[in-house]
Amino acid sequence: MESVVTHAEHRDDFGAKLGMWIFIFTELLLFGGLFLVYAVYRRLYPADFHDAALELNAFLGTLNTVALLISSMTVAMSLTAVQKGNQKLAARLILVTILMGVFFLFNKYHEWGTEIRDGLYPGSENLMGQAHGVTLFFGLYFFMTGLHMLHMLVGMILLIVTWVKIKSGAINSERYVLLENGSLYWCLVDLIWIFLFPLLYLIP
Amino acid sequence: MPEPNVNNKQPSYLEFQGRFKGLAGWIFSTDHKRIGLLYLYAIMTFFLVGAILGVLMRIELISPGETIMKAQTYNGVFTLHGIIMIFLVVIPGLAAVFGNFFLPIMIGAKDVAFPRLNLLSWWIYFFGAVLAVMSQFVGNGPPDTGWTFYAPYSTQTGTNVVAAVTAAFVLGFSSILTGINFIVTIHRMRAPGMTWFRMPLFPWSLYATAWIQVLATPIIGITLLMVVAERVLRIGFFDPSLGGDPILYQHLFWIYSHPAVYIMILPAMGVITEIIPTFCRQKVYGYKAIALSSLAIAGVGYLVWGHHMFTSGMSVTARWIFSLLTFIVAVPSAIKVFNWIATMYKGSIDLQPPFLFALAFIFLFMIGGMTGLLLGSLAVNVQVHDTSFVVAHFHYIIFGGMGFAFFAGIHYWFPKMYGRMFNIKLANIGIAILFVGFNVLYFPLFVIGVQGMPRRYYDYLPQFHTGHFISTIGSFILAIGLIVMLYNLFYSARKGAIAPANPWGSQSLEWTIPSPPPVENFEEIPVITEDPYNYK
Amino acid sequence: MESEKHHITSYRTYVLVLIVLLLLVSISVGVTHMGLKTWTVGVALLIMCAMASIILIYFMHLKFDHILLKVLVVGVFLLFATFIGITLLEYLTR
Amino acid sequence: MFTEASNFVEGVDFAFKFIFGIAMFFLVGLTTVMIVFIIKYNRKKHPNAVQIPSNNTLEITWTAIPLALVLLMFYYGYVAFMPMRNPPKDAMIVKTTGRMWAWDFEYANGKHSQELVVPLKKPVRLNMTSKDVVHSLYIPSFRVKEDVVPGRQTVLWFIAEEEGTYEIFCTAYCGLGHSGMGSVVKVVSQKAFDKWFAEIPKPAAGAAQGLEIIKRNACTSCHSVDGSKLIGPSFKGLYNSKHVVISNGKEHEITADSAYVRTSVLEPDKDVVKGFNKGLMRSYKGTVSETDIKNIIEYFKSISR
Repeated sequence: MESVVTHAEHRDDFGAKLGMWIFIFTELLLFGGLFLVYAVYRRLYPADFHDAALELNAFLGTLNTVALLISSMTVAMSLTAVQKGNQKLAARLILVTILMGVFFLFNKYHEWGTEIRDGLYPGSENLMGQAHGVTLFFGLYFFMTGLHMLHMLVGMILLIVTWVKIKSGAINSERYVLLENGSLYWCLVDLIWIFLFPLLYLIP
Repeated sequence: MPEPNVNNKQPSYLEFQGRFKGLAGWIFSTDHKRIGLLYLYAIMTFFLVGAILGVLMRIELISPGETIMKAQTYNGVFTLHGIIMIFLVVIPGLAAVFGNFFLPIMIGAKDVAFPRLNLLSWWIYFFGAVLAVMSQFVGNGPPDTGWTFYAPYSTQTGTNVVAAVTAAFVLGFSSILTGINFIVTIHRMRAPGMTWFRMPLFPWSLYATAWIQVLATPIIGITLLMVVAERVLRIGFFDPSLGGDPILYQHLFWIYSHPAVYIMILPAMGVITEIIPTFCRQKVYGYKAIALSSLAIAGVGYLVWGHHMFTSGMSVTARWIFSLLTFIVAVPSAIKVFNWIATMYKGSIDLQPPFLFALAFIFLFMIGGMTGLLLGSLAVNVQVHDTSFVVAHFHYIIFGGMGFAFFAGIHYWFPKMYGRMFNIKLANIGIAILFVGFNVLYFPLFVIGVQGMPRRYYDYLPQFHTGHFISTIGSFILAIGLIVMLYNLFYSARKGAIAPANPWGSQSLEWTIPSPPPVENFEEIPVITEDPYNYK
Repeated sequence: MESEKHHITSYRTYVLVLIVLLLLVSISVGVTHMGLKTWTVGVALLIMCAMASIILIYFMHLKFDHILLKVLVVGVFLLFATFIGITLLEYLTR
Repeated sequence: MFTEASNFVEGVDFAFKFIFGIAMFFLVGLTTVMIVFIIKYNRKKHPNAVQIPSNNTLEITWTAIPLALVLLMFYYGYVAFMPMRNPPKDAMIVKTTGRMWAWDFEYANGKHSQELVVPLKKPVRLNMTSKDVVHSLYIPSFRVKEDVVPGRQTVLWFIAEEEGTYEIFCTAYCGLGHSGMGSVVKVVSQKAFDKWFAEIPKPAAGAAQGLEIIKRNACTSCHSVDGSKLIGPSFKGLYNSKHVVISNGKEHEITADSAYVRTSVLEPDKDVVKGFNKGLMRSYKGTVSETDIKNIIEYFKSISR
């Protein structure tokens, strides 16, 4: 059922995509470990988690969720544009995606800044004095969102590369597996946020 | 038996001159065969270092009290021994060396799916190894946590845990990339006509292993990152004084580290399954059962991590559920042993060194597996958990199993890899010494373990002296066996007699190409029309 | 064989999917303010899973992709559910 | 090892012998079969292999029999283990504390002991916790073991069936003094126990009490009282002596007066004596009271003249 590729013209788009998907699985399980930790401590300290979550800025959280959802759509659309041969639109859509990412990071920077000013960062004297569940919640919050931001940065670099390649024509309606993989990775970043957002901001 | 294709005009991969010359031609080569050898040399080096550390520990334990080192040094030595042997030797071990070298050849491909990623894996491995070695020399002294990094000790000790943990994280990344590469290779690059059930069993075992590498390693990755965050930022994930739960660390650690045992042992089983039919001139008995039981073992291996924690203070319900699952998981491994022995029935057996290693493997693996049953039993576990019984069991599985399979593999494929033969008589002597030394070294540890000798002890009570003494003598015998074997291999790689393409008369694909293989393996991609192991 | 069969998703579908997703976000935000207490967690988790599936199916093109990928994605989520399930089982029976 | 020292020995040893017996049977049997095959079907005698077809009945048999056997093995382990987790209500409770690297046993009447003394044929329940890292209390002769986890209480119980002295080990790796973290359990007659139990040494004051506190908190695992260098500086001759210490990375000289001793107990990493490692000692805030510190200082004075 699967085609065989010889060494000379080694090109296997499905193989590349399969590789990307497996890599995405490893990312999902990486965050999965954190969700496991979250679930356990939420079970051990339900009241503390409730109190701590109220301190987060749910408005900024929602805004960021919307931004990421839009960016996922634009990156997915750019694939359609490339498949239809509309390189210009594809490049623009990638740019919109990157801008949405920047918008997200800007909000996050603002949010973290406020929290750090309020002394709600891991190891701070304010937090060390509070209940264990509160310390753990903020520990998890910074660790999870920090790791997520790191993934966003990687995704944005990947998107910049695809943008250059769309511009140069290296990605075109015949050859677009890189764009496909970049888009998959960006959607993964969104997917993880979809789980992070309600767990951190919404279910106190 | 397929005719070896001797008309191949390509240069062998050993002589091939690519873009770079000399050493650079190796460390920047994307040829899966050269990468396989790079892993081989790195792993052999680390294996020797780990073995020397092991002998040092044995010398320290030859009698109670201080013999050659202080307690802190001893704790550092067993930690380093564990880190090197687990993360640098046995986890990459067979998959990275023989998997890289023979997986593409055995499925009739010219290389793996992502050759450059493959080279990157090696570099990441190398970088991780450097970091692991560095952790010994920078900061506040070598880590002293044991390779398990149990919290909260690992988050509190003043020694250099962060570097060691980061090294393990980096090595895990390398392992993941190799796994991705193998899965895609097996899915996409099998030769025409090679259906799943025409694939030899070593690739089958690599396929199962690769899935574990990919799906379990991220969990240890994030756990180790949390340990780093805990030490650097004082987040308190596992530190009870900040609300954390130390047992949660153990869960996360074993969710990975139990399947990791299968990363070590599955390819070993695969190698043994290649060797036995070759030297028995016999089809593998129960081909499908073996192929599918590899996947089954990989799958259910995810469900039994708790049997490392029977005395940890985990809930009683969880304890008996994990025990029950553990016993059920024992069955597929037993079936593999039955199949191997059944393959010998009415065969035509040629007692060559690789086959002798395979026999030793089966014997040692049976002891390891059966003592595993004792450990899986809730009541018996209470007595023997965290004693030298566990140490012995673990070494029977990992060294007696994976290690002997590695030796079997290297003797089996040596003529193919180097195009030269080793000295068979010397190899047989080496096997005999290794086998005796191994049992003298580890068997006494079962006995004193049952009597209550705890593990990771620098000092012990006089009643355990005899067992420790015999064990140390065994380590000397084992070391002599290793020297004999390695001398033979090193000497033969350069000066051995020229080997024919198919010295053992095997049926699988790698023996149809010249020894050593040409750069692109096959002049023409073969078309597969028969099952593997089709001995007549 | 797979390269010819690539399905091209229309722009319209993407926009529709986005609207559904945004609706789901507003529902989940709304639910938290309704004070359903214990139900909040369940509803929010449910919406979360629905949104994740929509992203996987449409934005990540699983709908038109090879069956192998579909099976694998489901498998990975099941595996993760196993990890969480067994670990929580331990904590719930302590 | 096969004494009958506690009520669990029989069950554990039966499970052991049961599994061991079956394992030996298979090990010897399969190895024999293997050797017979090697000899009988050696290429010299048997140059042509006879291909054997697979046999479903055989494969089902060798799956079903091991499955049945392992389920039996599970069962015997289960029935011997479950009672270990169900301490009887009337058990005598001993509060057990593990710390680097010593055990402390506290009895109902407040009596502290470094050794576990228990009466014959009476259920004893250890309520265990740790002050620092994970330890594990193991009495091989009794076939009992359970981890001692910081921040939690774990439980272990047994009925001692034979008088005598048995070893206690720590089996969860806990650092430098791990192998030295042993003690003994003394099983004595009820009469002897009652006598021992009633003997509470009068709360000594001053120096004697100080030594008591030091021992109970396992300070002597790292600090000697005879001048020898262990993990930390020795207590002998410490009081009012001059030391070079490192505080915040800077070296300076300090006199080990009362204030310095107090700081070192409560904030061990603040002023670390040069030549010793930071981060090894935990704060004893909350464990050691101000009165305790006074008594400790009295003790230091007594060995520093």
